[in-house]
Amino acid sequence: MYQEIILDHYRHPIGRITLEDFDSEVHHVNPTCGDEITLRVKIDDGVVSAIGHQGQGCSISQASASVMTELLEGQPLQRALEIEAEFLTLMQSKGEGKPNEDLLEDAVAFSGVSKYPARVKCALLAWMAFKDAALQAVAQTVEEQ
Amino acid sequence: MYQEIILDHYRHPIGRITLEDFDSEVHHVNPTCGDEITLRVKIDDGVVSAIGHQGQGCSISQASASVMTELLEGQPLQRALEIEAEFLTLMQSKGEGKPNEDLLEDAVAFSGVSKYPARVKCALLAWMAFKDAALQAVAQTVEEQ
Amino acid sequence: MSSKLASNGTFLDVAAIKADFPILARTIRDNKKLIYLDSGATSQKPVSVLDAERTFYERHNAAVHRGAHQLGEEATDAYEQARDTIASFIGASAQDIVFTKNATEAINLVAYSISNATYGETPAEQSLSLQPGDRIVVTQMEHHANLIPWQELARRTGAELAWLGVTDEGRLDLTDIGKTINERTRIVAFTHQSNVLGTINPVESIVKAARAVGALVVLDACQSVPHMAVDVSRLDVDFVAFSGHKMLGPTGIGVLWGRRALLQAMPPFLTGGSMIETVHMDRATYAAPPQRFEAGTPVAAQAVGLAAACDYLSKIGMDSVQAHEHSLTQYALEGLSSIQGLRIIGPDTAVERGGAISFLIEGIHAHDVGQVLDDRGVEVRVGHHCAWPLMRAFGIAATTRASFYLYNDTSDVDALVESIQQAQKFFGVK
Amino acid sequence: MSSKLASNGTFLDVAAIKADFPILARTIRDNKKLIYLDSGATSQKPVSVLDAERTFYERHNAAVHRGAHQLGEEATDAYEQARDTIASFIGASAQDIVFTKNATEAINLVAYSISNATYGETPAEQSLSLQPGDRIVVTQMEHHANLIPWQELARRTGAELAWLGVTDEGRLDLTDIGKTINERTRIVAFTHQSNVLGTINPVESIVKAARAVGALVVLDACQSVPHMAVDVSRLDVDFVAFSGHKMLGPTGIGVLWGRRALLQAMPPFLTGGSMIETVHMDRATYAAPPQRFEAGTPVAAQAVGLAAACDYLSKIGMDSVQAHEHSLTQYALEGLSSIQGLRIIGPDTAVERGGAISFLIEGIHAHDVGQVLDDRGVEVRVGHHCAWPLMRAFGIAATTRASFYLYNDTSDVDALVESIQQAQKFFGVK
Ligand SMILES: Cc1ncc(COP(=O)(O)O)c(C=O)c1O
Ligand SMILES: Cc1ncc(COP(=O)(O)O)c(C=O)c1O
Repeated sequence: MYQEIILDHYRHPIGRITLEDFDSEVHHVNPTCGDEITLRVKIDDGVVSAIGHQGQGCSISQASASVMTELLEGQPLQRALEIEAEFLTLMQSKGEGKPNEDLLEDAVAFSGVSKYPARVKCALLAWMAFKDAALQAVAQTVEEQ
Repeated sequence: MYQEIILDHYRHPIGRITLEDFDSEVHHVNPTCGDEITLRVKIDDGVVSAIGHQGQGCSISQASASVMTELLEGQPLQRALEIEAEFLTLMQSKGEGKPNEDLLEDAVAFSGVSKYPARVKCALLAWMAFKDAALQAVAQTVEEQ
Repeated sequence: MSSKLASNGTFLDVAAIKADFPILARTIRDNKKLIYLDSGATSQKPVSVLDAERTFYERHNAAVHRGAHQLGEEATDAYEQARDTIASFIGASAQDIVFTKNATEAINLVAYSISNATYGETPAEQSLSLQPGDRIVVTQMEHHANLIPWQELARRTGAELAWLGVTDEGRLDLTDIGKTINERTRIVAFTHQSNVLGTINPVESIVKAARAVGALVVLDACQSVPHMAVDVSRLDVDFVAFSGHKMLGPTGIGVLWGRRALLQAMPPFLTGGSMIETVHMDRATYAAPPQRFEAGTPVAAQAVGLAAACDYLSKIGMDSVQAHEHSLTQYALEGLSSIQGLRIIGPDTAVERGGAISFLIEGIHAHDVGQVLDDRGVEVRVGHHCAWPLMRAFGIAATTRASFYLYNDTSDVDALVESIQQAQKFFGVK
Repeated sequence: MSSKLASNGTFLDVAAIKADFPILARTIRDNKKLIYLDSGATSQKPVSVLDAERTFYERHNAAVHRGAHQLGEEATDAYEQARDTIASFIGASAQDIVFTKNATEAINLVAYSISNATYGETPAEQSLSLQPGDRIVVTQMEHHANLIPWQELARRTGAELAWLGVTDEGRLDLTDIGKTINERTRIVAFTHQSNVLGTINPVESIVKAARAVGALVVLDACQSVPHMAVDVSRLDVDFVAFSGHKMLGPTGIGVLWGRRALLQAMPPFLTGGSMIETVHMDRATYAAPPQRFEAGTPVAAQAVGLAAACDYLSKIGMDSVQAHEHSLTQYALEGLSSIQGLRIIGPDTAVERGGAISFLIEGIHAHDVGQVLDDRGVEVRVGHHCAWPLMRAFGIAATTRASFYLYNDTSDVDALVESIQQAQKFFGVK
């Protein structure tokens, strides 16, 4: 479970900043353990231009937020959501999933986590927050038009 | 359980009348089966001068009301309550009780009923009603004095 | 288990089934064979159900949804897999069923949640609340469990309670349904199958009347889910409640199925651990259903046991169970009708009726009938069957009720008929 | 069972006890011996409890309090004898204890009954009701189960919620108790022993403050009844709630003890069958306690199982159980304190404290600690332990908690200490 990549990201997280310029902010909580994340996202012309996250959590949730930021920043939103869906499928695979390495890159390191149901929520915390924030950002843009 | 005495009293109940002259009336229900009794009692100078009961119920509850009426009418209230207490003890004895025949007379026929917990309440219905009515009658007399 | 499928006409192979139920091998009183005809009150349990509960305790027991350790994961898996199995059994999604301790709690859950909606903060919540003048409709044949919670809800909210009556044959009287279920009606609660009369109610007609005025429909399925295939996705009702112990499962578990949008809008009932989203000293927010309605340590081993019961029934097939009981009911109605002085309370044919048969014996109180039968090993229920107002409607105090399940056969019915005749002899009414 | 009495000092003969718990023979992950240190969440079950439940189903199963037949009598006897046994276990009379599905329901029962008193018809009922401005006092160390029901009761009645704080050592801060429990205080609800900190609270002082203003006292005894002799007749509180599953009993049963006069005055909570006196279509009257509070088919097999658990504990003796756990706690506190970077949240001596020990490891999140421990077979709980506000009071998100019971010994503690040190190595914080 504790792949070296995960521990690396845990120790040196990417995107653990407070974005000043953002389109939406969400706050998600894992009710079973109290872990929290505040995530801001900036979408420009349908591209995820920036993600920033703050909060507290275990190595899995922290590393997952970091890996996610690295993966999704700069992606077209459409593709970012595809990656998110793929990650979700992997996490729900109970250790049986064959990850799509092209899509997931470093995030394949989380395969092992899917064997531990109680930790799946940790790995998903940031991703669910991102999805939520991105959809809010889009909805907002539509409204403004 | 169905002693001949019980069946006799069931077929030819004593006191199954509506007393016109009475000190108190109570209505008791057995909530597990819906059986009911309306019982009136007249107490004169500390003596149970009359009991009348109406209602519906099984052979045990009907016979018990009948036997009780026969036993208690004419008794000093004090002694009537002693008999009631003795009957209660017998009913709660789970088939192990040695009934006091001097006190209980025909009512000893109910010994067998005490082995059937679900029927004990049937046998007690009239007796509980009597006790309640008698105490109300006494309380009332005290109040009037 | 194919050996248990219908072998002679519509009957199941009861001998094979009986062998799965340890209690049916015991005797009653002075060595009388046990003839259990009280499954309407509670059913007996097959070995597979007892084994499932025990294995849970011996191998996987831990706090469900709370432990991050392996035992906790296994316990959570067992619990949630049980939810899947039980949901499938009634054609539902797992996320739409809530575990309670019995059907009574399930119905109270709905009534209290609606009552709490009065204090709701969101419009969705408030739209569920009742106002004085609103109406709740029940029927005269309800079990106390599907009557008193509505009386109390009416009392708390100022709503009024109205009800559909019962005909002499023990069917719902729907003549004035349009008047009873009127414009102000917000909730219609009724039983799928009467636990006293055996009557199967016309769900469709009642739902139609309820839908016409926008009322919610609560179905008490305590006597239907154990005895016939029930598919909540086809019933078009809003809530369905039933108990595990009447369908071969353990005591201590009931199920509430609810329409998803409703469950999502409803405020919680019991509050505490495992149903929260966030908690501060002075306020809390709540998890999504079904967790929102499962406060505290859940009835985990019981869910596992009930799932095993569903598996047992599914293997035999609910249609086969129903066909078996239908044939048995037909047989019993014939046998009972042949007894002079016996009056059936409820439909006297097997059409649209299940295997709960209530009756009176002229000249013998139900308690006395039950006693004589018990002395012969025949276990039936006597009394008002928690449907006291129904007794009043018929002008009676109590009935004797025989009720069947998949482990009963015609010889059990024969024993019933014979014992009733014995009782008549004993009390000299024949 | 004398072989299980303290044989070396205050310790029980754990090897003999372990043999009674089938699950303790299993392994975790890759063949690691199971070291179960999560009894604070739920306890494991001895064979005698599993056998008692099974025998009930195999021999005596029938509807309790409803059947007049022999099986019904036997089931009722088993259920009511269980009530006797469980009541005696806490020094109570059988008629003063109510069975629920868990402690959470027991506490909700009190809160909802008080809320229903608002609609009460008798003066006795009404005197229980709360008015806006009335106060409910809890503490900052409550389990959600003893916090949210009171938040909701406050919301329904307009009463205000106040609370006693917690000191840095994890004791209740009673400095301002007279201000917090003020004249308007009607209910004081607090835990006997914290499930997070292990702290045993000074019941007497709090009761004194509550009595001084005429407030009712509700004691959450979930973590005390399983671990020490509790005699309700001596505590001078009004209600005591606990769960069966934390004291070697089955899931699906909780207990509420109430002062008799209060139970008698209280309106019902759940309504339905078996809790009634008479029922009409539009109204009902209710049975005396405890039946009034046990609507529907009861948790019969679970009561029988819990009685067997009480018997098991009584044979060993609750004082011996407490002494054993006390010694183990002392041993564990020493062992844990020797670990650099480990901070205990809660009292760091075994004085007035039970065997739930929460701690933080510098640089490692509780989840990660738990994971490494689980990989080694050591099952502890991580998270907020359903006491989220307490976490906030300490400015933390989660702790790791080890909790002991009579089947744990010093070798289990040694494994805990070693595994923590391994986790520190793994995460490079040491
Ligand atoms: C102190 C305390 N109170 C209440 C509860 C709730 O108990 P249950 O979940 O069995 O209802 C628990 C256990 O979870 C507890 O530890
Ligand atoms: C029709 C009906 N509704 C409700 C109930 C209540 O079920 P339970 O007692 O399991 O809550 C029963 C059985 O007692 C029933 O037969």
